[in-house]
Amino acid sequence: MARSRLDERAIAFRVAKEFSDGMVINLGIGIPTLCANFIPLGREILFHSENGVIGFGEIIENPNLADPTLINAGSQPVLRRPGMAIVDQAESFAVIRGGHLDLAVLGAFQVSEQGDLANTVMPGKSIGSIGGAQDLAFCAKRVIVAMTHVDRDGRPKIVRRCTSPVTAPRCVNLIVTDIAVIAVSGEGLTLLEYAPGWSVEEIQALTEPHLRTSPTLREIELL
Amino acid sequence: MARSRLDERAIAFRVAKEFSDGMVINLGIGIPTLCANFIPLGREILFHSENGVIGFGEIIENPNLADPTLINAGSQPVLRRPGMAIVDQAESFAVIRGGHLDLAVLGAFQVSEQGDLANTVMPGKSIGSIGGAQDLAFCAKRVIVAMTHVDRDGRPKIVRRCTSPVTAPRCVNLIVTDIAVIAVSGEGLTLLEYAPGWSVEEIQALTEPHLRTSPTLREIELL
Amino acid sequence: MIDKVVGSFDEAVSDMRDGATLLIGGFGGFAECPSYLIAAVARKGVKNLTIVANSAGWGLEFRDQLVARMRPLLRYPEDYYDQGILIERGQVSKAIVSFAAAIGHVQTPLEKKAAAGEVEVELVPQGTMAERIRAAKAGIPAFYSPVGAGTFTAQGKEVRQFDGRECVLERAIRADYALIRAHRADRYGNLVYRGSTRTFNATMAGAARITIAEVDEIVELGELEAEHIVTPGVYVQRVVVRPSSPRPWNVPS
Amino acid sequence: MIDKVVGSFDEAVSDMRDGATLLIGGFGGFAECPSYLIAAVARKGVKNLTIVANSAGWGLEFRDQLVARMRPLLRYPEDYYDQGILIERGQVSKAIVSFAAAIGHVQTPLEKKAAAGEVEVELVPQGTMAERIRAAKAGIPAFYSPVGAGTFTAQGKEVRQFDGRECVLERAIRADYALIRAHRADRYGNLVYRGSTRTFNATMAGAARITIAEVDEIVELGELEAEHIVTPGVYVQRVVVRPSSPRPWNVPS
Repeated sequence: MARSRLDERAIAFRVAKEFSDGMVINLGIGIPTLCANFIPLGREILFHSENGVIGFGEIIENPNLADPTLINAGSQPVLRRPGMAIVDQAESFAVIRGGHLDLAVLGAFQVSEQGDLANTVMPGKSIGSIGGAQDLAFCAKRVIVAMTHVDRDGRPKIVRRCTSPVTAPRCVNLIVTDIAVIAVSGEGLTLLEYAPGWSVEEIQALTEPHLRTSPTLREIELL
Repeated sequence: MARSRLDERAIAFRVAKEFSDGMVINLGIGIPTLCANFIPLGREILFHSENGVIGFGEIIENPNLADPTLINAGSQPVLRRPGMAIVDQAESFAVIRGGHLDLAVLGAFQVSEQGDLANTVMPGKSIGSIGGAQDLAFCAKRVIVAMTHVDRDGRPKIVRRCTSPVTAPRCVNLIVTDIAVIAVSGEGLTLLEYAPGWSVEEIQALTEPHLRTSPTLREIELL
Repeated sequence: MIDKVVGSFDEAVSDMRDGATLLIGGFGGFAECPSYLIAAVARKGVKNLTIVANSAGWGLEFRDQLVARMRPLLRYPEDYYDQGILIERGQVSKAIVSFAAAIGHVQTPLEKKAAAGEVEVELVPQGTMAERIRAAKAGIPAFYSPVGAGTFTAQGKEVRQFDGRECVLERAIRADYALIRAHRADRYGNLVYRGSTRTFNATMAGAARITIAEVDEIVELGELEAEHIVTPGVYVQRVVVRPSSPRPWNVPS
Repeated sequence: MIDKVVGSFDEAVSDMRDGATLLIGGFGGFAECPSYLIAAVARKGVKNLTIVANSAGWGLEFRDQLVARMRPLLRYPEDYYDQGILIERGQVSKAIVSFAAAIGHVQTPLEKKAAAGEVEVELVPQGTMAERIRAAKAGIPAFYSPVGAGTFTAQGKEVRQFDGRECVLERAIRADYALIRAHRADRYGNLVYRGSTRTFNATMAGAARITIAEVDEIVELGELEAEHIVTPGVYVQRVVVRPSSPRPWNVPS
């Protein structure tokens, strides 16, 4: 059987299966943002945006319909939604830092086997950007990383120790990539699911630290 | 000439002469509350109440007209007033503690010659009440004490050192009593004004620390 | 579906245990006091509580005196009960308050119990209390404040200079429950308040593991405008509606 | 009479001196950026500024690229200028920001000036920045926060354990001016904001000696409902109304 890699939408689809009814969730820029399109049926999710919008609606793709006074943290215009609330920046981060955020879905440059996350300072830049990444990674109740399994040069992004600056130590709970779903715990990494056609050995070959396999190891379900 | 003591309303009237246009002022319970009735003509004052009301209107004396959802920190119902703003308790004290309050007018048991204020723990009570007194005394830009010059037993309330627990050290700028107006500075106390018929010596006799007299010493004007 | 509305006050506090720490909203007026939630805690009879509130309350014993004293200004409703009833009934072992004692010769329930050595009292400046509660909500474990430095309220507290000013280290007040009162709520737990009832109610929302809001009315999702919501629902776990006609404190509701 | 409305943007910043620290509101979108106030500071030409803002901005050089990049989502107005123009023009000696660098190969004005050693950069987590600004407004000189502990953003900062968690000591960011943008104001300086434009604008109000609000509209006193006011006027010293038709940044206004 041919190996296939999940595309960005499929990764987002898989991540969104982790969304429980009633969760308050912050989605990072990139693949995480796509998760909003795949909320499992019958579950009501509140999306939180760093700039102070809680419970916003869909991204508006047509500039003629966009309201510049209602954007998410990625500067995308969004729809108003019943039950939405607006707060200022300090209150928005009181939500994050006070432990009121159930889940943050973030992109990453690297994740270590201890769950250290590196996703802030841009490689190749002398000064970086950090935004709300540290607040989210340190304080969300749960952190899921959504990313490609290897970088553009084919090097593993799941590593023994991060070589990029660490955003937050031991913060990642789950990694969803284009080829695997991996749980992170105090004992290390556990392979939970694999993309269609991939063997444990093939995934291990693209992953620096040792992967234990879950007793319930299975193919990623995309439906 | 017969000596006369200012009554509570006259003390409040004198205090209110200190109100400049545009000031944000917190009035304590008792004589200070009365000051709101004597705002000098043409000056616009915003009254702040600890419970989070800024710029409220007059006290409503008729329970049939009172709205229990709009009261001041002394539990008195007040009128809505154009430009009034409501904030929560933390923000209300951010206003005080962040130095945004121009003036606090407070009652006192004792004031020392250094401007130490004692106005919190009730004499004769084993546990006390403090309310917002410390926040106001420590953080208002200016503190005026409005009180009787002596206590019920005739003992001076302006003392060398407070014997009651100190609310805040070196915080009082001006003392207005029923017989005198006294400025407090790093160098001590200066008698600025006296009630009709009172001599400097008579006031000094009821005041523990030494009073210097202002070069512009004059009778308190009540008009 | 998110629906934080709970059917009764007794249900809202049903998981409360002995030894819990409660933030109790309001400032001093009756219209901002979560009376029905307090009554439900009284009925439940949990003991050894730590209560955190602006005032220690009047309880049942002085309720009538208070109502009489306030009559020239405000008419108190029959169903006003404050945190004093929890103290009177021996359910409280510690009180963190800014108003512990009453003015004059009346003794509040807390004064009596404290004199008898039955309740420990921590007297906190009102603004420091508000800020310590906000700190808990915002994930700040501790902060420095000039208020109280060098006075009796700072006894035993760490002191440090900032910008030449002596400051006291203050710790966040974390609680198990926040019992608050609001005007309108939707099923997400978004809240708005009328006038001066916002006070400690809004400050306490989110500063506890479980925030329970006692409200006048539930409205449809979307009726509260996003810009007008004061407490976002993320801070609120349960919402209960006050009965349309007053009920005595000891009748289940 | 209290009337905080000032006649022009140039007048609003007329007392600004070299070396001032400026809080600049907004998050990243154009509708929340105090563009006319920034333009007035650019025209005034004050130097050696410390600016505190979520993002370092794009300046004039990358304005068109940004506008093109955003075109599929939002139409940027002609009169959008951000704090990047102050950096480009050499008016800034230090920038405290959470977004210093642009994604990809574009270099922001700050990246260029920092590489040339002309501007010092302090990179601060967004929430820490918001909290440090709020602390200044609320009279808190310093607080502890777990965010960043053990990482590059905490380098050189004091660390202390609270409840078993390592925390960093963070200092309030006090400023001389806060330049913010709001929707409506009254003559007391009470402010309301539309949608997501509240963000850092409301947080910064009151955190500086002088807060200046750039607004769409002035309304009569009383038109803003007490319960809907987000920034009470006590935090605002000056209010200026945006022109009805767009003006280039270098034309006095």
